[in-house]
Amino acid sequence: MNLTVFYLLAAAVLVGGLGVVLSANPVTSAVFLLVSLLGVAGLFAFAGSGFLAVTQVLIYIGAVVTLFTFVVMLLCLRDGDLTETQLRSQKISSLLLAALLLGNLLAVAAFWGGSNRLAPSTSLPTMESLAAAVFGRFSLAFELMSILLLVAIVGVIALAQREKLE
Amino acid sequence: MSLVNLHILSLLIFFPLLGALAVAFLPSSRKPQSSWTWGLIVSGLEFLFSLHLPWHSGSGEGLKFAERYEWIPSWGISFLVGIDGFSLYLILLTTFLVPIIFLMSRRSVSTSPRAFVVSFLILETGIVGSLASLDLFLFYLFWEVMLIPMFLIIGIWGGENKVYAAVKFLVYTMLGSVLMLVAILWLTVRHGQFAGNFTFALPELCNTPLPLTEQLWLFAAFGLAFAIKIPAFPFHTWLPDAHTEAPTGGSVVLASVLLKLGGYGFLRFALPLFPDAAQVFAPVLMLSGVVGILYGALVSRVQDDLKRLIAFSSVSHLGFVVLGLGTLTVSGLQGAVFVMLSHGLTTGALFLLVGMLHERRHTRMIDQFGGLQAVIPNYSLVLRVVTLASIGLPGLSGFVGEFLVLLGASQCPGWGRPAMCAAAIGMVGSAFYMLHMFQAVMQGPIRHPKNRALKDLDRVEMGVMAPILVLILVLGLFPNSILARLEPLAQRIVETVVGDKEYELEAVNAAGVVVSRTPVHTAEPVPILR
Amino acid sequence: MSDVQLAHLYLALSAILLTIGIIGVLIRRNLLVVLMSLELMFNASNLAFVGFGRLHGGPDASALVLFVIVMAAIEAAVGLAIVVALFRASGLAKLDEINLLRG
Amino acid sequence: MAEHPCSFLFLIPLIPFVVGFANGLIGRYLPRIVPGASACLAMALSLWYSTRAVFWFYGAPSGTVALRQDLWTWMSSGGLDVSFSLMADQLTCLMIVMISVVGFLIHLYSLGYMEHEKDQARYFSQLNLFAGFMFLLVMATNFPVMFIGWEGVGACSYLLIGYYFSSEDKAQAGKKAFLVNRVGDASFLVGVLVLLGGLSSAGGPLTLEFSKIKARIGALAEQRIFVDLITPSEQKTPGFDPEDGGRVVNLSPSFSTPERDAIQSRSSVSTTTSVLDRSWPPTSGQAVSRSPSAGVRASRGVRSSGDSSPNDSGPFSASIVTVVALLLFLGATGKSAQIPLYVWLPDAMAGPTPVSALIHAATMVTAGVYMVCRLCFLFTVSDTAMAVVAWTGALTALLAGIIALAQRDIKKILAYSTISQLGFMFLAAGSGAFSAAIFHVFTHAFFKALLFLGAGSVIHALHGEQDIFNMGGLRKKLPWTYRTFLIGALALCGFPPLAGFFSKDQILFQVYSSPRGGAGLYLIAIFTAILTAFYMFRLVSLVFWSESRVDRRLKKTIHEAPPSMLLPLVILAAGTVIVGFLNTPGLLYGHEWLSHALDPVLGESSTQLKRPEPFLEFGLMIVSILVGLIGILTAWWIYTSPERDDTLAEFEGTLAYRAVLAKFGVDEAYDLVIVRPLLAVSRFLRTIVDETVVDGALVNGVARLIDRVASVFRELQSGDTQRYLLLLTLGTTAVIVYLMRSF
Amino acid sequence: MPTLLSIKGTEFWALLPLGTVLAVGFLVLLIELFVRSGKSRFSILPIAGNGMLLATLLTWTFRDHVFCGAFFGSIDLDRFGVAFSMIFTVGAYLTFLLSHRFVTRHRIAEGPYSCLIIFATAGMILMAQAADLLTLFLGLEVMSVSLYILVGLVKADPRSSEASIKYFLVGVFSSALFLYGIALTYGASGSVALRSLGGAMAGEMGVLATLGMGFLLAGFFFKVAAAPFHMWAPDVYEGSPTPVAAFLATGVKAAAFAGLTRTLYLGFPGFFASWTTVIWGVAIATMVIGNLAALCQNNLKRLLAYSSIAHAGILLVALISVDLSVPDPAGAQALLYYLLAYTVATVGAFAMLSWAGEDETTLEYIEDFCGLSESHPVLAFALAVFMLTLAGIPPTAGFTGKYFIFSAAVAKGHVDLVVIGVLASLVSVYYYMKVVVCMYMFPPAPGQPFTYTYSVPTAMVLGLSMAGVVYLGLMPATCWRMAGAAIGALF
Repeated sequence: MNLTVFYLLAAAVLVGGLGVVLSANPVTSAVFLLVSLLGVAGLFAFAGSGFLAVTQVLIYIGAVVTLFTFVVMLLCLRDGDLTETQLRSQKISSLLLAALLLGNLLAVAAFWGGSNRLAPSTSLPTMESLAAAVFGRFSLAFELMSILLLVAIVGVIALAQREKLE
Repeated sequence: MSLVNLHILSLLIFFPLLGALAVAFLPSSRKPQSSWTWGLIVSGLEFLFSLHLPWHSGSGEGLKFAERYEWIPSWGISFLVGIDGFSLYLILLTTFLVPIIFLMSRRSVSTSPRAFVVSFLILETGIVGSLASLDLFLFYLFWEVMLIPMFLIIGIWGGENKVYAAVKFLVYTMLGSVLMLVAILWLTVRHGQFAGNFTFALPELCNTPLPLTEQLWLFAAFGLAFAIKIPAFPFHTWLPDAHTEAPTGGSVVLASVLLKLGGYGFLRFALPLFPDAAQVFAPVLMLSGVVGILYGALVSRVQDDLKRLIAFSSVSHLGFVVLGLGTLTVSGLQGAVFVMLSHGLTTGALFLLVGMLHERRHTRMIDQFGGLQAVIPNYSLVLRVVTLASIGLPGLSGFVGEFLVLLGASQCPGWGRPAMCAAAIGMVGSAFYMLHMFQAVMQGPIRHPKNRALKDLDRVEMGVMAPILVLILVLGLFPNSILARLEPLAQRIVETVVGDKEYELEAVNAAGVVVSRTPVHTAEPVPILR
Repeated sequence: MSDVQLAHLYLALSAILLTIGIIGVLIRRNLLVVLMSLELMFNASNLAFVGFGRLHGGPDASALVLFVIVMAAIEAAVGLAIVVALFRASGLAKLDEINLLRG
Repeated sequence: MAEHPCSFLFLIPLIPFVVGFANGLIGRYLPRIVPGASACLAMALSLWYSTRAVFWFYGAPSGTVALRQDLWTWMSSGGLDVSFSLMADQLTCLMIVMISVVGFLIHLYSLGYMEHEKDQARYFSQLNLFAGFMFLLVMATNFPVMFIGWEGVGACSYLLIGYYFSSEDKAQAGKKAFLVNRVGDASFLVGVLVLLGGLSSAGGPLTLEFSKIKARIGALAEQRIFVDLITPSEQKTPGFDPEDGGRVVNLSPSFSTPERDAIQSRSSVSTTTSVLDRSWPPTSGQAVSRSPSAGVRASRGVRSSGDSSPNDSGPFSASIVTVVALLLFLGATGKSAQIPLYVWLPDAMAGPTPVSALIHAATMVTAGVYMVCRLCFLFTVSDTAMAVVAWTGALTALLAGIIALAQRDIKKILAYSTISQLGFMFLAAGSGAFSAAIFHVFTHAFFKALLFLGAGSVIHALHGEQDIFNMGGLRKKLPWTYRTFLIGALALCGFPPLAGFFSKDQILFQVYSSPRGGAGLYLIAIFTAILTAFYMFRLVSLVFWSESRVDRRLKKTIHEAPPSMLLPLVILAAGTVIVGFLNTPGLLYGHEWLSHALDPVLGESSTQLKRPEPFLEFGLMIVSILVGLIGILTAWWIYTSPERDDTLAEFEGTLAYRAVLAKFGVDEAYDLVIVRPLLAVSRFLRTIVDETVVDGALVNGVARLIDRVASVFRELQSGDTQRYLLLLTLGTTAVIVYLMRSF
Repeated sequence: MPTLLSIKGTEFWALLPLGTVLAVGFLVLLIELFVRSGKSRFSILPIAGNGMLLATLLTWTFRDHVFCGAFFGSIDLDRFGVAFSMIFTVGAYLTFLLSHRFVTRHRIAEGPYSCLIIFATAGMILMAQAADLLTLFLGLEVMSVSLYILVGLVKADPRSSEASIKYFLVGVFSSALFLYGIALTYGASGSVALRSLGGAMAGEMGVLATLGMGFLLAGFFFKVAAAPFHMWAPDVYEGSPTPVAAFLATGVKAAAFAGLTRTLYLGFPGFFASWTTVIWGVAIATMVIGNLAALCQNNLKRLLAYSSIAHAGILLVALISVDLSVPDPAGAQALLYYLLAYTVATVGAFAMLSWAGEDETTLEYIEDFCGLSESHPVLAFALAVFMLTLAGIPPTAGFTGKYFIFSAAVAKGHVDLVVIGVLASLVSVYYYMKVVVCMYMFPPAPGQPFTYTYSVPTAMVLGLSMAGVVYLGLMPATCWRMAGAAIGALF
C-alpha cells in the first residue's frame, strides 16, 4: 500500500516535471509545475514531515507559482511568444548528456550502501525538534536567511525602480 | 677602498636604475636635450665606476667583489652577486658602449628622448645585474628585466616593421626563459631534497647529484634559453628582424651585449651545473655552431639590407662561440669568450657605422650605395678596419678568438677535427660576405647622385669610433692579459665537465662573505618531491 | 518500507527530477520555463534531503529543506524581477534573442 | 746552438707599420710630397736595420743559429704559449735584405710613377703596411706570428689591387685575390692546428715554434692520423688502445700516458705508412729506390714505409706530417699562385704597376716558397708532400708558360711568367733543392721587379696603354727603359751571365740529378724554359724592336721616364747582373757561397746529390743556354718583321691559340663550378630555408597555429546562454563520470 | 538540546568581520531610506567605502580573537577567515573608490548599489568563514544574488541587463547543482559540518560522498570561472559596470577559492587523490583555454575577463600543490599570495578602465588606448605596469606570485602543470603586450581622443595598486609569512 502511494506521488512529480519541460505554452508549464510541486509536497508528507509539506504548499503554490503565472501574463501578451521555440541545435547533445548523468546518478542511487544503518528511534522529526534545530543548531543560518531576503528586496526594488532622476 | 670593493657591484647594478628614475622625474619643462645630457652623465659615471673592477680585481681566478644579502630567506633567495673573468669584460663592454650609444643616438633619435634614455639605463641595469648575479632567482629576475626595455626600444624607435620585430623578440626570448625558470625551480627543489636546504645560490647548487636523464632535461631547458639568446642556428630567426628594425643604439647593444649573455649563461650556469649532460650535448652544440658559421656566412652574402647582412654575420660569428663552448676544451672556452668580446666591438662598430650611413642617406639598401669611398674617405677607412677585424685578420681582435676556438676544436676528440675544418672554411665565408659588402657599398662607380653629397665623419663620430678602433687593435695584439684571467676558469669548467671533478665556486668565501653550507632553517618545512 | 529503502527511492526520484530540470534548462527557450525548470532542480535536492533525513533521523534534514524552500522562493523572485527588467529594457523574453555579448 | 738576443729586430717591421699608419690616418692632410717621402724614408730605415741585422748576425758568437727578440706573449691557452717574437737567421737575413732593397727601390719608383695620383697617402701607407707585414712574415719564429704577416700581406695586396676602387672590375680583382688567398690561409691554419694535434699526441709540451717543432720532428713523424668518425668513442677514451698499435692520434693535450710512451719507444721502428705514400705514382718510389741513403737523417721512420703495420685500422689513415705538409702547401699555392689557386694573380695586375712589381713579383708571392723552405725539415719527412710540391710546381710552370704565349697585355704576360717562375721555385723545393729555390727567389725578385718597373715606365710613357700589339719601336723612344728591360728579359730567359742564368740552371741541374726529381720533371722544366724565352722575346720584339703600332696621337707625347723612375731601373739592372755571382756553381770556379750560407737552415734537409759529375752538369748548362737561345731567336724571327703578320693572323684563328688566349677557361670554370653554385645555394638558403622554412613554417607557423585554435575558442563563445549551460553540464558530467569510474 | 541560550558571548567574536560589514550595510540602507530621500543628494559612496575600511581595520586589530566552531559549529573565525575577510573588505573598499565618478556617470542608483556591494562582501566573508556547507551555501547565495542585481544596474546599457540575466541563469543553475551536492554529502555523512564530513565518509557511503563532492566541485568551478564552466565570465564582465566587474574579478574569485579551499582541505581530505586529479585536468583546460581565447580580444574588459579565467587556472594549480599529510601548505600559501597580487593588479587595470571615457561613453577597446604614452604618459605607464604584472614579468608582483606557485607545484611533482602554465603565460605575454604596444608604439587613433574623468579616489587606487605591485614583487617576505600564518589555520 505504502509503495503504491509513493509511486503515485512520484508519477505526479515526474509527469509534472515532464509537462513543464515539454508543454509549448508557458502557462501550461506553470500548471504542470504546480502539479509537480504538489507531488513533492505529498512526498514530504509521505516521508513523515508534514510541516514541510505544508510549507511547500504555502510558499510554492501560494507564492512562487502565482508569481510565475502573473509574470507570464505580464510578459507573454504577444502570441508570438506563446508559440514555443525550442533549441533544436543542442537538443540531442543535451539529452545524451542528461542521459549519461542520469545513468550515473541512478547507478549510485541504486547501489550506494547505507543498508546497515538503522534509523534512530526518534526518526520522525516533530515540530519541536524542528523548531529547536532551526533556532538552535541552525540559528545563524536562520539569521542569514533574513539577510538574503533583505538583499533580495533591495535588489528587486533597485531593478524595479524606473530611471532615477539623479 | 675596501668599502668600495664591498659594494661596487650593487653600485654598478643600481646606479643606472637610479639615474633612470632621476631622468624620468626631471621637470618636463626642460627641453628634451637635457635628458641626453643626463643620460651621458649617468652612463659615463657608470663607466668610470666599472673601471674600478679591472684595477682591483687582482689576477687570481675565482669570484671578486662578492656581496650577499638575504632577500627572501624562507625561499633561500638572496641578493648574491660577484664577478670573475667571464663577466668582468662583458660588464666593461656594456658600460663602455652605453655612453657611446647615447652620443650617437642624440642626433638620430628625435621622438621622446627621455623615454629612450630611461629604457637604456634600465636595460643597462638588467645587463649588469644578470652578468653579476650568482643567485639563480636574481639572475632570472635581471634576465627578464632586460627584455622589456629592449622590447620598447625596438618597438618605439624602430623601423617600419618594428612592432612585429619587437613582439617576436620578446615572445621568442621569453619562450626560452620561462622553460629555464621551470628548470631552475626543479633544480632548487632537487637540491633541497639532497642538501636539505632550499637555496638558489649558485655556489651551493653546483654539484647537486642529479641522475643523467634529469640533467639532460635541465640542460636542455637552460640550453634552449641561452641558445635562443646567442642565437644558435635553428633559433636565430628573431635576430635579423630585431636588428633590422631596432634603432642604431638598440642594434648595437643587442649585438654587442645581449647576445653574449647566451654564451655567458652556458659558461656560468649550464656547463657547471649539469656537467654530464653538457658532455652529452657537446656534439650538438658543435654541430649547431658549425652550421651557424657556414649558414650565417652564406645567407649573409645574399642580403640586400646592410643591417640584415650584419645580423647574419653575427649569426656566423656567434657560431664560433657555440662551437667553442661545444668543444669543452680550455682553448675552446677561452676562444668563445674572446670571440664574444671582439664581436661585441666589431659588430657594435659596424652597426654604428651603418647607423651613420642611414642618418645621411635614410636607406640601408646595399644597392643604393656604391663608390662612397671617394666621397667619405675617413668613414671608409674606419669601415675598412672594422671589416678586416670582423673578417678575423690576425693582429686585430677578431682573429684571436677564432684561432682559439679552432684550436679547441682541433683538441676535441671525436667530431672536433671535422668541425675545425668546417669552421676554418667559415673563415673564408666571413671574407666572402664582408668584402662583398664593402665593395658594394664603398667601391665601384658612384651610381646614385645623392651619394655625391654625403658628409664625411664629423668630430663626434670620429671621437666615438676612435676608442673602438684602438680597442680592436689592442685586443688583437695584447689579448693575453684577458686570456690569462680566463684560463683558470675555463680550466675549472673543463675539469668539471670532462674530468668529473667537483665544481667549487669557492670565491664567495674568498670575498669574505660567509656562506653557510648548513641548511638554512626556513619557516616552512622543506618541500619534498613525491 | 524501511528508511533505507525509502532513501533509495527518494534519491532515485530526485535524480530523475534533477535531470528533467536540467533538460528543461538546456532546451527550452522561454525564460520563464527555464526558471521553472530551475525550480524543479531545487525540488530535486529537497527530495534527496528528505530521503536522507529519514535515513539519518533527526530534524536537520527538515531544517535544511525549510531553508532551501525559502531560498528557492527568493531566487524565483529575483529571477522574475530580472526577467521583467530585461523585458522592460529590451522587450525580450526568449534566450535565443539575447546575444549582444559574445565572442 | 743558441739564439742570440737582438734588441732592434722589432724596428724592421715596426718602422714601416708606424709610418704606414700615420700616412693612412693623417697623410691626406699633409703636403702631397710628405707621404711618399716618409714612406721611402721608412723603407730606407728598414733597409738600414736589415743590413745591420745581417752584420750583427755574422758578428754574433759562433754557434749562433739565429738572432732573436722576444717581444711579448701573444696568446697562452691550454698549455700552448704563443710568444710574439722575431728572429733572423741566414734565410731570414737574405729575405729581409731582399725585401728592403727591392721595396725601397720600388717606393722610390712609385714617387715618380704615382705623382699624378690624387691620394698618394693611401697608396704609400698601404705599401708601407705591406712591407711591414712582409718583414713580419719572414722574421716570425712561430706559426701564428707568421700567420699575421701571411694574412697581412694578403690584405694589403687586396687593398692595393683595389687602389683604383672606383672601377668595378679592379675592386673585383682585389676581392678575388683576397678570397683565393683566404682559401689558402684557411688550409694553412688547419694545417697548423693538425700539426699541433700531432705534437700533442706525440707527448711533450705544445708549441708552434719552428725551432722546437724541428727538434721534435722525429717524434712527430711517427704520428698517424685516423680519420675515423664511425667510432669516435675510441678516440674519446684517451690512453693506450691496443687495437691500433698504440698510436691512436688523440688530439687532446692531456694525452701522454707512460705506458703509451713506452709503447712508442718500443715501436720506434714505426709504421707510418700512408695510403697517400703508397698511392702516389712511382716517382717518389723511384726516388726511394734510386738512392736508399737519401734523406735518411731528415726522415727517420719514414724510410721504412715499405712494411705497413698489420694492425693498421681506420678506414683512412695517413702520416700526420703528410697531411700537415699538404695543407700548408695548399696555403702556399694560394699565396704564391700555384695550381689550383693561381687564378688571382693575373687579375691582380689591376693594381698600380709598382705594386705588381713589389707584391706580385718580388716579395709576397714568394712567401709560399719561403714557407716551404722554412719548413723544409717538415716537408722532407713526407715523400708524398715533396712529390706533390715538385709536380705542382712543374705543372704550374708549364701551364703558366703556355698561357703567357698568347697574352696581349704586357703586365699579364709578366704575371704569367711570374707564376711560371714560382713554379720553378716549387719544383726546386719539391725536389729537395731548397737553396736553389731560395736563390731563384732572390734573383727573380731583382729581374722580375726590373721587368715590371720597365713595363711600368712603358705604360707610363704610353699613358696607360698595355696592349703589346699597340706598341713597338720604343727602342729609340725609351732608351734606358729598353736597355734595362732587355737585361731583365735576358736574365729571365737564363742567359749567362745574368742572375737568372745561375739560379735557373742550378734548379734544372738539381731537378735532373736529385733522387726526388727525375727526368720527367726535368723535361717539363726545360720545355718551360723554351716557352719562357719565347714569350719574353715575343714581348720584347713587339714592344721595342718591331716598328711602331702606337697610334698617332700618342706618338708625340712618348717620353722617357723621370729619373726617380729610372734610377731604380738602373740599380735593379745592375743587381740583376751582379746577384747571380752570389752562387756561382763550382763548375764555373765559383763556390756556391749562398748555398753554403743557407746550409745551416736548409742544408740538413736538402736532398743530397750524388757526387757532382762535371760533364753532366756542364751538359745541362749548355742545354739550358741553347734552349734559351732557341726561344729568343724564334720569337725574334716571328715577331720583328711585319711580313709574317698574316701567317700569325691565320695561326691565331686556330683552336689551340684561342684556347690558350682564353687561358683554357679556368676562371670561367671556377666561376661555373664554385662561385655560381655557392651564390645559388646562398639564395636558396636565404629564401627557402631561412625565410620559408625556419622562420616561415616553424616560427611563424606555430604562431599562426595558435591563432587558429584561439579563434576556434572564440567561436565557441557564441553568446547563447544555453550553450554555456550545456558546456557547464558537460563539465559536471565529466567530473561525475570520472569520479564514479572507480566504483 | 542546543538552543540560542547556550551560545557563549565569546562566540560573537566569530561574527566580527561579518557583523561590522552588515552593520555598515544597514547603516547605508537607513541613510538611503531616511536621510538621503529628501533634497539632500550627497554621495553615499564615501560612507560605504570608509565603512569597509573600518571593517578591515577592526578585523586586523582583533585578528588574534580567533574562534572556531561558533554557533554550533556553523562558522569559524580563524587566521584564514581573517585574511580573506580583509581581502574582501579591501576589495570592496577599492571598488567603492573605483565607483566614485563611474556611478554618477552611468546614472546608477547609489543606494542599492552600495548596499548590494556591502552585502555581497558579507556573503564572501561567510564563504571564507563557513564551517558547514549550509553556511557556505548561504554565503554563496547572498553574494550571488547581490551580484546578479549589481551586474544589471546600468539601465541605459542593454548589455548590462543581458549580462545580468545570463549571470543569473548560469549562477542559479550551478547553485542548484551545488545544492544537490550538499544533499548527497549530507546523505553520506548525516551532517553538513565540514569537519565532520571527513570521518563519516569512509566505507560504503564513500560513493555518495564522492558524487556529492563532484557536484560541489562543479559549483565551485563555476564560481571561479574555470573551463569549461567559464563561459559566462567574459559576457558578464563586459556587460557589468566596470567597478562591479573589478569586484567580480577579484572578490568573487577570491571568495570562491576561499570556499573551495575550506571545503576540500577541511571537508574532503580523504579524497585528496581524486579531487587532485579532477582539478589537475580542469587547471590544464582553464590555463590553455583562458589564454588562447584571450588572444583575439579587442575589448579590454573582455580581455581581462579571459585573463581572470587564465589566472584561475594557475590558482587551481596552486590549490593542488599541497600535501595534507605532511603537512606542507606551500601551494595554498602561494595561492593566497597570488590572489593578493592578482587582486592588486586587476583592480589597477579596472581602475584605468573605469577612469577612461566621459560621462556616458566608455573606452574599453584596446584601440582606444593607442598613443596613450604621448598624451598621458603616467596613465600609460601605470597600465603597462599592470599588464606586465598580469603577464608575470619580473620584478612585478605577478612574477613573484607565479614563481611561488610554480615552485610549490614543482616540489609536488606537478612539472607537467608548470610547463603548461609557463607556456600559457608566454601566450598571455602576447596579448597583454598588445595593450602596451598600442599605448607605446602606435599613434593615437584619429578622431577619438583619449578622454578620462579624473577623480581623486581612482587616482588613489592607481597609486595603491602600483605600490602594491612593486612591493609584492620586490619585498615578498612579509606578506609571504602572513599568508603562511593564514593558511596554517587549515592544516
